[in-house]
This record gives sequence, structure tokens and C-alpha cells, in this order.
Amino acid sequence: MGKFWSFLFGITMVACVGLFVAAPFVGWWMVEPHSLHASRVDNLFYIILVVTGIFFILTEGVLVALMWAYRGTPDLKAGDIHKGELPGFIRPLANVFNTPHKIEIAWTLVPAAILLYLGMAQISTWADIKYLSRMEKQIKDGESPIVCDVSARQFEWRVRYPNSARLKEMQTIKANAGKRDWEKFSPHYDDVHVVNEVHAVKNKPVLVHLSTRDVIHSFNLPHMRVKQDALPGKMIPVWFTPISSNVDKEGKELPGKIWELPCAELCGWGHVRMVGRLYVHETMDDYQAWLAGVEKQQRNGTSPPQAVAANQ
Amino acid sequence: MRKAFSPTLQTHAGQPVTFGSLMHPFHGRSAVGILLACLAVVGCETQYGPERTYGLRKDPVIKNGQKMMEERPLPDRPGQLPIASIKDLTEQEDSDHPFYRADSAKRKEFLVQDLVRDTGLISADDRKIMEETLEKLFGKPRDPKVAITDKDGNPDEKAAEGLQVDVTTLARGSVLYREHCLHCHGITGDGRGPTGKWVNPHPRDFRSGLFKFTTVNRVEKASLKASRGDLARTLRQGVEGTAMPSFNLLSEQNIQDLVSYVMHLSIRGETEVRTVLGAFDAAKMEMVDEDGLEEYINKASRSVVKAWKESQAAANAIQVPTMAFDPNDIANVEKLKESVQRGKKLFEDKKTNCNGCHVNYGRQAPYKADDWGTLSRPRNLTQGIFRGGRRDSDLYARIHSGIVGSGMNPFGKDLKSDEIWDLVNFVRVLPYPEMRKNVGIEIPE
Amino acid sequence: MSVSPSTAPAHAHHEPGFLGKYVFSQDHKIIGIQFLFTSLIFLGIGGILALLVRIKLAWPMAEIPILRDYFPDNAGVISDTAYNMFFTMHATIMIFFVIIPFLTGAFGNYCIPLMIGADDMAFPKLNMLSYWFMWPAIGFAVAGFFVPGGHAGAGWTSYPTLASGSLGVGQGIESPAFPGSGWGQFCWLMAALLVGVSSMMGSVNYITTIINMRAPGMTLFRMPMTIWAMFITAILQAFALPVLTVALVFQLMDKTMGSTFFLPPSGLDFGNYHSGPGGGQPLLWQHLFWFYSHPAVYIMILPAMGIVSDILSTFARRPLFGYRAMIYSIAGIAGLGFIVWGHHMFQSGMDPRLGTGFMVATIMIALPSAVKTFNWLGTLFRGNLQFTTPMLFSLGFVSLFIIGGLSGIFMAATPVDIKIHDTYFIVAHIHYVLFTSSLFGIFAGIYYWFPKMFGRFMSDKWGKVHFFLTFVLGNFTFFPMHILGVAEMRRRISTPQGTILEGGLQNLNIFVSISAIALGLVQIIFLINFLGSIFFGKRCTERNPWKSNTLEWSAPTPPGHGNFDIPPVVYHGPYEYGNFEGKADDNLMQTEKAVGVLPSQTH
Amino acid sequence: MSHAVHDEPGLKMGMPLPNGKLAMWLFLVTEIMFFTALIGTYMILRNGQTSAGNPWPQPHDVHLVEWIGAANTFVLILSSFFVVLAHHYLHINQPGKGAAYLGLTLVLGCVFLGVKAIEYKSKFEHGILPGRVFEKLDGPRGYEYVAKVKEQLKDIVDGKHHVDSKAMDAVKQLLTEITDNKLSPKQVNERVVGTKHVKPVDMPSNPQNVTGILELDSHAPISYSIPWGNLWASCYFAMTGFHALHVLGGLVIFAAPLVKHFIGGGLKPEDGLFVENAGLYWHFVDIVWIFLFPLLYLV
Repeated sequence: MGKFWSFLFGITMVACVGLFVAAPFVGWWMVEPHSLHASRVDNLFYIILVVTGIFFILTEGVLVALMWAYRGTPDLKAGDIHKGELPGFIRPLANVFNTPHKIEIAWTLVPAAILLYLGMAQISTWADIKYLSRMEKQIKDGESPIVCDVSARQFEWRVRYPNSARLKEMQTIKANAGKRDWEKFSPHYDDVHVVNEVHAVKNKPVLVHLSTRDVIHSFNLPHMRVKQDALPGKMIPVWFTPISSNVDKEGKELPGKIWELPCAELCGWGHVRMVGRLYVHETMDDYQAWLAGVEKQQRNGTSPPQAVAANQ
Repeated sequence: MRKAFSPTLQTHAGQPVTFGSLMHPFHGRSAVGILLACLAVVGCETQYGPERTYGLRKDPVIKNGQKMMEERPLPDRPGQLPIASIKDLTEQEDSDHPFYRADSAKRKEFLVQDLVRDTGLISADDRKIMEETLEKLFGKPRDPKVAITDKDGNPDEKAAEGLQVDVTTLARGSVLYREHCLHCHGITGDGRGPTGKWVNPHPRDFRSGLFKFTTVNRVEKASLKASRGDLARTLRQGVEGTAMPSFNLLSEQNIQDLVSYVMHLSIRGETEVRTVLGAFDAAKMEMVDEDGLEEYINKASRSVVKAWKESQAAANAIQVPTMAFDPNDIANVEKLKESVQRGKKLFEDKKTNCNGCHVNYGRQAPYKADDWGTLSRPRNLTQGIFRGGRRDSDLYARIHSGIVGSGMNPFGKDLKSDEIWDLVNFVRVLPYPEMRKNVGIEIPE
Repeated sequence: MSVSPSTAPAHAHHEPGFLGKYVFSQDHKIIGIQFLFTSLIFLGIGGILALLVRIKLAWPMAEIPILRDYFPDNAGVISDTAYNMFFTMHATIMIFFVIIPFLTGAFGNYCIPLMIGADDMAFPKLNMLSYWFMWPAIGFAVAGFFVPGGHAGAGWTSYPTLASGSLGVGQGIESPAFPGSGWGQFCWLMAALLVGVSSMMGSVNYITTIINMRAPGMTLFRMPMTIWAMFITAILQAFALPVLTVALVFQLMDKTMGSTFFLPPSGLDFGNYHSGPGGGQPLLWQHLFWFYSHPAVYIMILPAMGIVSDILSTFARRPLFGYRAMIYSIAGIAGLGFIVWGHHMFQSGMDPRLGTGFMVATIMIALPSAVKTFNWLGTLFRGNLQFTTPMLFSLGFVSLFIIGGLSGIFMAATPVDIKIHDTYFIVAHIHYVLFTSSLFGIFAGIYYWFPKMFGRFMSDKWGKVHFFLTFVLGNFTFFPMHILGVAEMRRRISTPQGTILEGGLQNLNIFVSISAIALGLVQIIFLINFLGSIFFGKRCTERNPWKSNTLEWSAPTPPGHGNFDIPPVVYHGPYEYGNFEGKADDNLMQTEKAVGVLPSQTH
Repeated sequence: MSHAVHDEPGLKMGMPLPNGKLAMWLFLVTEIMFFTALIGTYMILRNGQTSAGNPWPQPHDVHLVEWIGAANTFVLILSSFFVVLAHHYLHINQPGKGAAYLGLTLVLGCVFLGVKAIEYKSKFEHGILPGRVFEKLDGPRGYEYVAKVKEQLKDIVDGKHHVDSKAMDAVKQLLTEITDNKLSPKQVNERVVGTKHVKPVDMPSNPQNVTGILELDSHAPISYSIPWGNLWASCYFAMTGFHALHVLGGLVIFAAPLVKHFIGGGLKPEDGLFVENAGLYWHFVDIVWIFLFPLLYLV
């Protein structure tokens, strides 16, 4: 039976590795990265995947080999122990294997070093993505971020933009730490409100003021590798820079480029339905054209609501 | 490239992708997946089960909810719907709902005054006729239809023309409704889905045929329902400040299908309501109409459909005139200032008496019963949340034609369009302290 | 063998009646078996809930034949609210009513006195109380299903303000946030609170027993790994549980008394409801909760690790490799376990600078686990492996714990966690750690100690069939979840078609669901084997059927009241397997005096 | 397989402590964690969110009287001392004295709870309870506050509650002004507490420089705004409430040996262990209060 069981364990290991190798080819894999920091996150993911993969194959392989090599006889007799001689190629290492302390020290220190490396490798990326102090570096002086206010509620994202005039005013915000004037973006009479749509411009940082009205939601942009919980009673800044666009001049999504904004934190019975979309425009002009369109539609009192419904 | 399964997408053929196509086994990539998916298809449907029917309404018809209840400082409790069944009137003594708290004499009075009709008193025979006739007219959830007959009993193809309630649209709508709406609005659109009673404000009961946020001109014709555009807009934008979320990521086709299905539910429900109110006497719920119950139902359905058709006519929409100036233009600040100040005066004026309901700009407004018998509250206008939409034209429509069922009356007759614009400008400024200062109005802290 | 009269068990007790013997028993063995049965029942309930969850995920809009009658107002489809309730209670029941009572309650009670050579726990009455405090908890946990709004549905983590949503002081307990956050959440909180009291009594008792009641010669470093694991687990519980108790009390106060610990200063809006002004912080709950619940993860795995270490050594007929290293690594896991709770909160809005610290600590906690794994492999090296059912489950544990351990590194890394957080990757990870590891440890323990508990063997053939199917189907069920997570399927969604990305994974979901259902059905084999063997299994007449070394095998089978007829005296550690001069057997029990050099010293 | 007795390893393993005492220490460890979590929460909530413009309530704001708390601390310390004496006398086999000191401990514990009850009563009277305190007065909550004050003023004018005659005029005047709808919530608050004591966050836009009703009569049962009041009350009642429950538990524990002494046939030196364990617990309860007192009353 011993052979059978080692075979089973071996097959399982191969299948597990196989699934991970095959998954990307059948489309069961990560979405493409489309933001400045996304590929850094992905690289870290792959580093860990490779390291853990190697360790996985190593340890499972050793386990299967040991099960195979030392499968015992069913009747227990003294003397069956130690029957197995070491295989020839390991024999030079016999000294190490036979002195527990040396090998223990080895298999403590080596993983420790690797783990420590894995830990240290993360720090700078994490800091760039989330530290408020690093945001100022990413959003340079004079360069205006696209600012919006995302207010989550069960079960939708309500997004508020400054109108075009205010957008121009906000370009002058100095990007000094601590001096950023959040108040500039308090609710205004002439803000532009949309639901479930976040708009951005290619290669321009986006600064989202994230808040929630009721429960915890999570602002999750898979293509941008952004995820941040919205906490009741708090306003949390989130920033990212898209590096490719997904809409055409008219603001319609290009085929196959629908970038979604699902809520990632359980927020009630409609959690699954809480999905918005991210629209990244090619140029600032496109963005402003879109903004002006919505502004006109929302602010221009002369357009009768019936017009929207006409001929339907 | 992934296959798109989400109902929020359209395939190349423009057909909505629904859960129906999900179960199609050839989406699989792996052999095992296909094999097991084939197994899995057994017993899976995205449509309603074939035996499921709408059934007759069990809850009483509330004829005038606003007269039934007193003002209250607090909204309904979660987990409670206005009135589940008249039987509960006697049994649920300890319930917290104001209707039950009313002593039994008062409750009897409600019945005597004909504020409430008890559907439970209808005889079994009549119920059977009603059920069969309604099913003949409107089908089942799985295959809904609006099959109106003319006076001679022949199918009248033209009756529902232009309402887009053909069988194929409704079938698509029924699948979408089951997935997205059923949860709150219930199978018959009664607002009694599994979570319906847990949200406040309660989900809209379509069966009464009353829709709050519309752009039809009720000043001229109070019987108007809502245009397709109104329903579509509510679906797209959601209703801020309620549990109704936005569905703006559904495709245009899906939205239109849903609108059609909601209209179907509303027509069916209102036909039933009108029958209960018109064909029976109040006290014993015995049939009084001499044409016979079946004919009464047909009659009712015709008139409901007619009202819906009228609501779609462009002539019956509110004509929103252009504002005299563009309020967003910096150059017009002075004009805006004057307009807002006029608006404030109007708001506090005896003629409109806005402050009578929106006490202290809505900050101290108490809860009042609406036509559905639920509690709602005149909007707190200082919060900047407008359920019917925040566009100027939305606010104009609310003031012009009122909000049906809520107690907000149409002011289109009493106010000139310029006056309405003044009010709109005032209401828009109200939530923003900085802006209030700029235009020179002041409200207490 | 001479017995010193002073250490002979002196039990001048009268024979108790049925109630006293099997129901309100103060005998640790009976209490252990009571815990065992209670946990098994809840394993069934929790399993059924899991299957409901999987059914909904695979066929979200289908009318499932029998189920549809329970959801008439939702057109025969499992409603989203019910779905949330199912997965919440699946997790809650599996954690609080299955794995913790199984490992610490059943095995802790049964094994600790027997393996350290004591005649009972230090406080038998307290022990009995700790079992009976489970029952009010169970009462609340079950009652919750029948209250208005259904049981709690905010996830087993019960994050405010979804879980703690309330109408404000004096307005009743119903919640505008979620139907189950009213009465259901109240029941959940009470159940968790009471189960905590039970665990607390147990842990104080275990620590006292292990410190003070060991048999002569049983020094700390002669204790079997099971006891070490139980000891450290009990310490973890004693330190961490009160913090959870405080958190639960806070939420209970928020719910019933109008306090505002988790209500933010601005208050909350739910449609027509506006909560009053608060002042608290929703994030506080997460800190308090994870301060307990992260160590709880180790509470749920360490005893299984101990059990597996003992079983591996026994059936490999080899001394446990690196016994002391194993102990230090358990202690290391426990110690580090207290400073890594923040890794559950990287994306929660906690100061990201804290995240960096938590990340390093979390990644380093993989080290002791790695050391343990290597030691298990070292134990097999040059052994004489006996593939009995308990051994297979232990080998399965080692094999699959490697997967669970390695996948943990991904979420420890803060930037990668941005991707992985709240996806099915997490679900895969916890199930590899809790299902294929903890539960495999539990199965191994049941098969291993069954002869001692009931005096009969469980069928080895059916045990192997059970293992084979559980191993294969367990991997079928849980491994694809890694892929689901990487491909952006969110956790805790009721239909896996909310987004386009999730929609593309439907086939995989159906595959997982079918595997899960099969996995559930396979456990029936175990159930029949377990129950049947109690009455009809092959009799075990020997004291030491597995030729093991630890003290429980020197007691009669099954042990009577007071455990040992010959008071044990311990001469060496528990892992002496090998050649002994002049001895036919290859094992040397702890009560036997050593002749010559011990195998563990030569290795 | 036979071994001589002298080969036996040492007979007693473990620590030189009775099981009961060891378990008591372990129990206290869990208790320490429990109160650490409570106190830690309090400190984090208190220091994490307050600011100079929106400060944490002072003891005076929430009707805490320092000297009462201090006296209670003394009571508890004294009782701890008596437990030690009780244990000592039991140890030297003077059960009568031991029981007497136990009785004293019990009495002092009761005194502590009595004082606590009086302190709670003043909170209840002024509505300083979780979820019931009016905080910032903007928004709809402000008008609920005005309605509440109006009700309370009416009760005073109707004679249902008594206030000092000095304050009566101010009460009447405020009532008429509220009835005429002249005052904003913040102004009402100013009139109640007096301009000197209004928190910056509740300062009306045009302060009137008035003497508040509560300045004239500090016991007048009128609500007023306490920023962070709900959180303060939540923390206060959670912490002192659990401490009081522990005191109550201690009283039950001390009652047991006393019952035994007077009814069950007298205390024996063996009971010293029980009293020692009970004493350990009592010292712990005492220490917790020693932390709570400065945190709540003084800091």
C-alpha cells in the first residue's frame, strides 16, 4: 500500500502545480495591470509564487520520496528500523543528516533569510502605494490630480467631481505634505454627481477621497491593483495613476476593456451587486469633454427631463 | 479574453447575457468543467418555475393611508410591513406598528370609514374568478403578458400598443426582475420580497400604480402614471437616501426590459386593486357590480392601460421652460442672488406654505403616513439629498407636479414658472453654508 | 514492579448513576467524549451550511428541488440574506463549535490527564461546567436561526457597522443595516460570549493540570507533543480570549444599551434612519477581534500539530526529529501570534505604517511552521512507515499544511495582499489550514485514540477509503479556490457573477461545488464507521494496540475511573522507537526503564 | 522490567503551589487581559480622537466628584488590608478574629457599592447615559435637544422638579423664548450652561455672555450638550460596571466562609487557603480600581 499512497501524494502535488501552470493559459488568472504601481505588485506576487513554488515542490517531493523509500512492513519487529541505507548521492552528506543540530540550524536559517528577504522586498512598494507622505512625491507640484469624492453606501458608489471651473482652481493646489487643502473639496453647489462611475485620465494621478455613509465597503479596482476599505466616519485618501486608457473619444468602453469597481468588503445582502466602473480617458480634453457633458445635463435647467425619455 | 457572463453586458448580438446562458455547457474550457457543467445543468433555471403564479393579493387594500396614522417622530421598525393581513388586526395586539397600536374600536372605524378594504372577506368563488381572469390577462411570472380584451371579449392588440409590453420583452424583463428586483420588490411587485420589510423606506409597492418621481403633468390630469423615461431614470440613478441602488451599469436594453416588466406588474396590480375597490361593497366585500366580476376586471384593466398610455404621450409631460438666466454663469451672480432671495420668501410664504410640512427647512419635519400606509418624511432640505434627482429640472418637476402619494401637492397651478425657478434656486443653495452666505440668505443654525 | 502505596489511587467514591456517569460526569474521559459527540453533531450542521453556500454559488438562480420550498417569497431561490447567514454561521459553527471544542475540548480533556499520568483534571467540577457552558451557547447559536430576520449575516468577523447597526437607544434591537444584524447578531454575540466562558474554564484547568498534576518523572521535556501543544494553546486562550470577550461585550452594549463604541462621531445613514451621534471607531472592533482571532487560528492548529507529531512518530517507528525544536517553534508561533493580528487589516484603513511592522512579524511567523514541517519530514527519514488510517491522515496533514502555510505568505506581504485581500485566495488558505489540516488532525486523533476511548477499533479498510476520498475531494474542492482568488473572485458574494471577471469563473465554481457536495457525502462513510465501530468494531483487548510509548497506552482499555491501575512513573521521553538490546519490541514505553542508549540520543 | 523504589524519579512534579492557588493566578491573568482591553480601549478612544477644539469632557461636565472617588478608593484599599488580617488570623488559628475581619471586608465592599450607586444615580438623573447624551448640536439632533429642554423646563415650571429660586426666573424666561422659537439649539445650550462653560464646538455664532441656569443651580435637571458625552458614558459604565460586578462577585466569595463560620460549624486553619485565594482576587479588584480612579476622575 505504501507505494500507492506515495503515488497519490505525488500526483496531488503535480496536479496542484499543474493547475497553477495551466490556469493562466485558460484565462483563469490575474487581470492585466494598468496602473503605475500594478506591475510592481504583480512582480512581488510572482517572486513569492516562485519561492513558495520551489519550497512546495521541494518539501512535497521529499515527503513523497520518504514515504516511498521507507514504507514499512506491517508487522513490527525490532531491527526493521534503520534498514534503509542512504542513497548513494546523499551519502557524502550523511554527516549532516545524522547530526540533527547542524541540519536544524540549516533549515532554520535558510528559510529565515528567504522570508526576511521576502518581507523586506515588500516595504518600498507598500510605502509608495499607501503612505500619505509618498503621495506628495507622486503627485508633483503643479500637476493637477484628478480629484473625486467617492461616497459608498449600500449598494452603490456615489461619486462627486468638482465642475470644470473648480477643477481649474484645484490645479493650483501645492503638493506639500500637510498643506494640502482638503477643504477645497468640501461639497459645493455646483459639483458634478454621478453614480457608479469613476473617471480618470491616462498618466494622470487620481486622488479619491473615500468615505462611506453606512457600513464598511471596500474600494477595489482589480485592474489598478487598488483596494482600500471605506471606514464609517473617516475620509481616506486613495491614489493611483492609470497608464492606459479604456474608453474612446465618446466615453464608450473599448471592446474587452471593461474595468470594474466591485465592493470587496461584505456590506450586506446586495454586496455582490455593488459594482461600479472605471473609465480612463485618453487625454485631459476627453475628460473635460465628458465632465462638461455631465455638467450640462445636470446643471442646465433648460433641458426638460422628458427629453431624456423621449421616444422610448 | 474572458467570456462575459455578467448580466450587465451585452453580447455581440445585442442580446442580454443572463444566467440562462451561464448554464450553457460550452462555455467551459476544461474537459472536466464541461462534463460537470453538463451534470450541473440538471434542475437549473434562470426563469421562474412553471407552476409559480402571481396569485391574489392577501394584504388589505389601503385606500387612504394618509388619514390612518398620526404624525410620528420615528420611522417604521425594520422587519415590519404596514399591514400584513386584516386577520392580524385582531391578533397582533402588541405590535409596534401604529396601525396596531390604535385601539380596536379605531381599527374598526378604519374599516367602517372605508380607509381599508379587507381582501380576506371576498368569497372563494369570486376569488377563483378573479384569479383566473387576471391570469388570462397577465399570465404567470414565467410567461408574463398584457393581453387586454375589448368590450366584446376579443383580444385587443391595439390597447397596449406603444407600451412595449409584448411577450418577448416581458419574458426578458421577468428574468432580469427575478435576479435584480425580486429581493426587495417581491414576485408581484408588492414590495414584500424577503428583504423588503427590513429596509426603510419600504420598497415601492407597484400594485397601487403610484410612482413618486415622475415628469408627467399632473396639474392637468391627476390620473397620470409615469413615463418610461421616469422609470428608466429611477433605475439608472437609484433613489438616494433609500435602499434603491443605481442600476446604471445594466445595458440600455436590460433597463428597458425591466421598465416594461415593472409596468406589467403595475398594470396587473392596479387592475386587481381597482376591482377590489370598485366591484365590491366596503363592509362585506360582496360583489355589487352588475356586469359581473370578470367583465369588471376587464374594464379595470382597460382603463389602467389607458392611463399608462396617456402618460407616455409627449403632450402630457411637464414642459420645463428655460430659466431666465444661466445660474452657473459667474456673470449672473447678482441675478441668482435675487432669485434665491425671492425663493426664500416664497418658501416661507403663506401661499405655498412650504414651511408647514418642511418644518424648519425640513430639519424638524415629522414622519407622516403616505398613501401606501408607510411612514415618510418631508425632505430635510439642508442635507442636499434629493430622492427624485438633483437636476434643476428634477426639482422643477417635483414642485410643479408634486410627489404622488406622499402628500406633496402639485404647485404648478398656483405658481408661475419663474416662481418655481426661484424656489428651485433656493433649494439648491440651501444645503451649502458657504453658498448661503454668498447669496445673502441666512437660516438659523 | 512495586507500587508505592502512597501513590495508589485512593478513590472512595460511590458508583454514580447513569446521569452522574454519562451526563453530568466529572470524569475527564466522559467529558472529552461528550465534547467529541457535540462537536461531531455540529460538524454535520456546519457541513450542511457549507453545502448550501456552495449550492448557491454554483447555481445562484436555480430552484433547487427541496430547498425551494423554504424560499417561497424569493421565487424558490436561496435569498442573498439567507446566503449571508449560511456562510456566517458555517464559519462560526465550524470555528467555535467544531474545531476548538474538538481539539481542546475533546482531545484536550481526554488526553491531558492520561498522557501526563494524572488520574483526572485538577478541577473536575470546573471541567464539567466548561462542557455545560457550551449548551447555553449552543442554544443561542441554534435559536438565532429562528429569530426575525434570521441569524447573523455579517460574516464570522462581525465587522461593525454592518453587524452593529442599530436603531439607537431604546428603539429595539432590529437593525437597519442588515436583517440578521438585529436579533440574529444578538444571538451570535451571546453564543460567542458563552462559548468563551467555556473555553476560559477549560484553559485554566488545562494549564493547572499540566503544570501540577504530572506523574513522577514526567518533566516538562518528557511531555508528548500533544500535551505541549495543548499547554501552549491553553495559554494562548487564557491571554487572548478576554480581549474578544471585551469586544463582544462592547458590541452587545452597542446593540442593546445604546453605547457608541463602534459608532463613528458623525453617525450613520440608512435610508430613513439616522443613528444618533457616536464617538467610537468601527476599526476598534477589528483590532480587538483580531487580537483574539488571530491567536485563535493557532488555537485551532497547534493541538492538531501536536497530535500529528505523536502519530507520525508512532507509525514511523522513529523518534520525533528535533523534539525541542518542535517545542520552541510552537512557543514561537504562540508568542509571535500575539503581534501579527494587524495582517488582517492591511486594507482596513489602519495607518499603513503599522502595516509594515505587522507584515514583517507575519512573514517571520512562517519560520516556526517551516521548522515544524522539516522536523516532520525528518521524523519519517529512515523510519518504518506503517500506513494505518491515523498515519495517513497525519501524512495528509503534513502534505496539505504545506500548501496552507505557503499560501499564507502571499497575504502576509502587504502589496500582494492588496490583490489577494477579500478574494477566494483567502478562502482557499483558511480551508487548507482549517479543513485539510486541523480537521485531518482531528480525524487522525479519532482513528488513533478510538480503541482507547471505546475499546474497539474503527474499520481500517473504510478508514482508508474515507481518507482517500477526503484527501482527493478536499483538494478538488479547495485548491481551485486559489485560482478563483487570483482571478478576482471576491469573497462572500452570493452569486459569482457580480462582475465580468467573476462570471468567467462559473465552470470552476460548479466544479468546486460538486466536489464539495461529494466531500460532504463522503463524510457519511466516516460517520457510519464511527458509530458502527462503537458497537460492532473489532474488540481491542490490548492496552497498547499501536505499540506506542505515551502513558495513556499503559492504562487499561478503556481506562476506568481514575485512569491508571498501576500509577505510572516516567523514565524518559515519549519517542523512543528503535532497537533495544534484549527487547523484542521496537518501542520503549515511558514507564519502562531504559536499557542502554536511547534511540532519541543516537538518532 | 522491575525497578527498585529508590530509582523512582522525584514524586512531586510541577510547582510548589496548591492547584487552587495556581488556578487563581491563572484566572487573574485572564482578568488582567480583560481589564487591559477595557482600559486600553478607553485610552485609545479618548486620546485618539479628541482635539483642543473638541475636548474630552472634564469630570465637572459629567458630574464626577473627585473626593467621592478618592474616598471610595480608600475604602477599597482598607478592605484589602482587612483581608490580609483575616488570612493572618486564620493562619495563626484565631478563626474568630479572622471571621471578624472578613466581615469588615464585606461591609467595606458594600460601602463601596453603595457609594457607586449614589454616583450612578446622579448620572441617571442628568441623562448622562450611553446614547442619550446630546453632543454636537448641529443637524436634526439639535432640534431634538431643544424639544427635550422645553419638556424639562415645563416640568420645572409645573413644579414637578424643584430648582433653586435663583434659577427660576431664568427657567421661565428660557421657556418662553423657546416657545416663541427664537433660539437656535446652540443658544439654548448656552443659556443652560452659561457662556463660560460652553465648549468651543458648541459656541453659538454670537455668544451672549449669559449666566447659565446650571451656574445658578448646578442640580437643575436640564439636559445640556456634552461633546463626546456618549462615548464617555459608554466607557464609564463599561469600566466601572464591570468593576462593580467583580466587587459583587467578591462579596459573594467572602460571604461563603462567613456563612461557614456562623452556621456551618466554624472556620478552620485549612480554610486559610480559600481566604488567601479570595484575598488574591480581592487585591486584584482593588488594583483595577486604583487604575480606574485616576483614569476616570483625575486625568
